Amino acid sequence: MFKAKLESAKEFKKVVDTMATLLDEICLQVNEEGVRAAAMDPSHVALLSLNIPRIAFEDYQADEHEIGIELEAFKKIMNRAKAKDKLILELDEERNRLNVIFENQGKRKFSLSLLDLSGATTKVPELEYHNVITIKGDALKEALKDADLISDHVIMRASPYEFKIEAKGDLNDFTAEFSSEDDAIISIEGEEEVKSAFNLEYLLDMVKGVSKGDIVKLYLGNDMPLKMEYSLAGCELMFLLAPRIEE
Amino acid sequence: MFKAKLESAKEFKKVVDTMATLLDEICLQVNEEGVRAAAMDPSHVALLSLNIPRIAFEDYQADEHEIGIELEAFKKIMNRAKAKDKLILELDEERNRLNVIFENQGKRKFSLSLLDLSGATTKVPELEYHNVITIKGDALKEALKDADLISDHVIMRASPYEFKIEAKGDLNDFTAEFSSEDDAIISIEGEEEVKSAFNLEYLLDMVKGVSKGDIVKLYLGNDMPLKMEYSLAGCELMFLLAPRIEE
Amino acid sequence: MFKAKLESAKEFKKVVDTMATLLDEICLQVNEEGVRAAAMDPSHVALLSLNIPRIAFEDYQADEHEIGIELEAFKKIMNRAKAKDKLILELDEERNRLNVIFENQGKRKFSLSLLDLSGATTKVPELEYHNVITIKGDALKEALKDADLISDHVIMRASPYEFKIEAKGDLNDFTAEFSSEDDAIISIEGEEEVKSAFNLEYLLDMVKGVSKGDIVKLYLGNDMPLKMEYSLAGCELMFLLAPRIEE
Amino acid sequence: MIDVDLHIHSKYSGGTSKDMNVENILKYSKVKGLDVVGTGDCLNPKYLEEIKEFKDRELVLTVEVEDKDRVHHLLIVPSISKAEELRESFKKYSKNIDTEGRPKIELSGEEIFEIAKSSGSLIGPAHAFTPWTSIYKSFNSIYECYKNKPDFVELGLSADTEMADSIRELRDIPFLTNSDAHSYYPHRLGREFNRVEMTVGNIEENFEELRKAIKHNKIYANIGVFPELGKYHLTACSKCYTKFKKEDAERFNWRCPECKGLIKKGVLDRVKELSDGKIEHPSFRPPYIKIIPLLEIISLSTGKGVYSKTVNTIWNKFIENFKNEISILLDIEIEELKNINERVAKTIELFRKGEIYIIPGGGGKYGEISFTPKEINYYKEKVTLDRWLSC
Ligand SMILES: [Zn+2]
Ligand SMILES: [Zn+2]
Ligand SMILES: [Zn+2]
Repeated sequence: MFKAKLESAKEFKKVVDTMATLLDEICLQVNEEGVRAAAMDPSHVALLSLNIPRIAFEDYQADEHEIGIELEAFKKIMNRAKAKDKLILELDEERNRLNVIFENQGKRKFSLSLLDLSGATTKVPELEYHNVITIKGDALKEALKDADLISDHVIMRASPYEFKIEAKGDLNDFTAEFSSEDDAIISIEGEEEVKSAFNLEYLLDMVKGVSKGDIVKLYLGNDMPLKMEYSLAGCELMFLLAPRIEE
Repeated sequence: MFKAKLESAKEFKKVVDTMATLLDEICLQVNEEGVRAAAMDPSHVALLSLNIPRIAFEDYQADEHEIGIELEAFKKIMNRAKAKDKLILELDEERNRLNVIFENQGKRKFSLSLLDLSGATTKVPELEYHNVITIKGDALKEALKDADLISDHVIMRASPYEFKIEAKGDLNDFTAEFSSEDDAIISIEGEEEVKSAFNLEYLLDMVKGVSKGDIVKLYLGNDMPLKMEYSLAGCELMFLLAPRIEE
Repeated sequence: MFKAKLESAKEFKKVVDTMATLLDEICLQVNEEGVRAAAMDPSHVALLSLNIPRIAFEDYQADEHEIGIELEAFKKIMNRAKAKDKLILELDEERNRLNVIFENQGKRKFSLSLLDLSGATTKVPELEYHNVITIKGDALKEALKDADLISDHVIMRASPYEFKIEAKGDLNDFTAEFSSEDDAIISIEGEEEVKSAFNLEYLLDMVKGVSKGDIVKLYLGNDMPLKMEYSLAGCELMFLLAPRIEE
Repeated sequence: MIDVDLHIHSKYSGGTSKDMNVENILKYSKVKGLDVVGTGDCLNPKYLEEIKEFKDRELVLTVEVEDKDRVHHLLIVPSISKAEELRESFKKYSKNIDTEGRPKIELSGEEIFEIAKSSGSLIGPAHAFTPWTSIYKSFNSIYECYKNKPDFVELGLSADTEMADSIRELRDIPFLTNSDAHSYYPHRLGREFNRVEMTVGNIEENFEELRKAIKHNKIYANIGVFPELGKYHLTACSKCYTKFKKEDAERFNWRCPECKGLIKKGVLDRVKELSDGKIEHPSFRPPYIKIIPLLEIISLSTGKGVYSKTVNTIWNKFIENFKNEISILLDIEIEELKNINERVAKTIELFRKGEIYIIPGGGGKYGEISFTPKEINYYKEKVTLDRWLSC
């Protein structure tokens, strides 16, 4: 069995939105410790990993299951979440469906037919980083949206004291500068200067669910994948994004 | 003569919006008791009846008149209503126009040319129902919008204790359940179980003007038209919607 | 050198938006007294003149410069302004660019390449008016938007006691009436009755940046250009609009 | 009484639907209620081969040719052998007669007239008043072009009998109203036609019957769209379709001040130039019955486009239930029409009462119909601020 209840359907909607912008489908691995998932986008440029520990739920009961979900349909359902709705996710093993239930003034139950995605597990590479930037989510998001005016990719640079996002256009260009003293920065760690270039469309997809008050952790290296981590409503999201290598 | 003043133009806009989604034109029957109108949509699937008793107006003076209105033009004008605008409706018999006046910091007067719709009166069928559900408007509206994700029609079921809206799609399906104990429900009356199917597009048009705090009354039978009633800004709206009969 | 700092990037955005709806490019004349500019729209029907006195800035340092700006690009950049962002405009003489810097939790710097518009100065005609209406900006703006439902041009009429905006459509028509007693009116001056017709599209462009609380001054004559003045965030805007002359 | 449309084009003419073959033309002209239809393009060798297969059907051989002054002439041809003979006569003056449907012939109107006559064909100017390729575009009189009296004058979509009979030299010539259709859609094929007294036989018999009808004034009605619906009714810019008063167009030297496009003189203005100021109908002149294609009426009633499924489904329903468009538009009881579709029936009722309004066409843009009267938006010169700069 699998039955889990979340305090706020509307918060969880952001998690689903973020997954759906990067991925077409995902296989949720549920067991008594919580819910986990990991998948790469179709072009293998980005990887998303999700971890919802049992403690993030108001109620939680689960045996071991793999639940294959078509994310576009799930997203459309989650978009129906209203402000005070609680969310119940419940596996209907007999009909092979996931019930997505909004509880509030009454009970609104969607039942979503499942995909067979067993065996489609994604390995998450273990990478080592020396440079870590902890930054306010909205500051990062706005800087990336700024850059989007100018170009389709950015260079991220980190030094012991500074983090920069740069975009170069045909006519105009853009730089966002964050130093250790700036309000946006929680901390900057690292001893060297590193730099990598990334596709902006993916970056914008990755921060889609981020809003004011969220804290984002960025791990950077030289021409290395970017690792990004943040929590949404108790759900831990981790992303890896392959760099653009300029010759 | 006909001259009537309403406290809030913006509230009345919702009434006009609702009429305009279902109907192309309407003939307002005004007399000293108030304003009445009834019309069927062009395909004769839905009927709307409007009753604005004299008391709903801040000021009201009227002889007997039939005022034929093109609703699309009226709706566009009413969409210009701002938060604190008062609304004056005034018949200009000489020019055969309805003056629609917004009063606030100044006076903004639209004059709308009238249609000749005399003789186009619609008879409202008298139907008897045993099942009556009184429900919060927003709960009903959201459940219908949910169902719209899944199908283009719904089945409504009422029993002595419960009211359900069901939609079946190719892959996924949806049920909204409201029991007597739920916050959304004011009351459920009826001794039998009844069920009818309805076109969702019409239902959504019918609840278009409903917002939080509005109370909706639903009358249901077996394969019978749905009767829906609610008030907007002192205007009483009643709808009939023919059922879809499944063979 | 030229370096100027404004308290609110978001307020200045409205000034740039207004300029960009009427003009493709503008030449800012900066000197130690402040920033000035004037230009006609490509069809010579409307003229915009901008004056930002030194005092409107939080910090201000400037030698004499002409700064030619492509307004569409500038507008897009200014649209990235967030609620608490301060704005720094800074001439990079070496690279011939204007740096547009948003300062808040960090520093986001756009650099905008400049146009050579020297010599493109616009003469502002000196006109004499007897009728002057001082009106609340939102009341004027809403009346113009109302009129837009009905026609593509309006007639403005001013008398010693009243100001009217009229639009005539094929079927319906519209009049906004403002008398000296109305809340919308600060003052009406003038001894005669005057009237001119104007293209509505231009008028709507001219009041684009106006919001609640702004006060607009209108100067009217008989078949004369309309002169309109208001301030946005300490920036003084003046417009001239050629009348439509009916034969 | 027989309904005939004598000017259409096959798939061999430029800018036509690739489905315009004889089989489709016959099929859709039947649906539309036409009894006889002109083949169009009968000088094209490939098309003529196709026509041969249908020589016993309700067809008559017709072709439109362009002369060296870019004037279009409509020819009605007696037989397949005469068509082949005509092609031979024209061949040395035409580069594209073997490939095009509407060939360009490097001869004058007079020379084409002579050759047509010697083959026994009927000839007259096509869409006589339009501002690109018509007789009155290039000449001030048809006699300047032909030196002879043509057999007929085709009015074209943007003109009607009232307009044409305001020109003295046309008052003794029969008028034809034809669709000039480039596709078989029901608002194109048969949108204009002639009601003629004749019997229907094979291709040669049809010519002979038609010849007699034209010669002996047996055309009983010209049925055509409101001239305001035509593409060239008013003077307008051919690029942005801004409408101009003739004086303004002249003042701007026929160049649009808005977009620099070419301004084309409207048929209404051209007719006014040619008119002697009177409208006099000769005794034989049949009535001109003004219609609006049913498809466009349905489109207006439903708010859906003329090519939409909804509109075409409703059109088919009407056509299945009643004889033809004309009877639906003019004769059948409104109550009966309401059984098919209430809204469309109401619109037809308004049309009969004269309460459907037309925004006239011009510059190449068709006119539009509307439930409400609309003022014509002629070009108005913009007043600029420069006027106040100088003083
Ligand atoms: Zn032609
Ligand atoms: Zn033709
Ligand atoms: Zn033009």
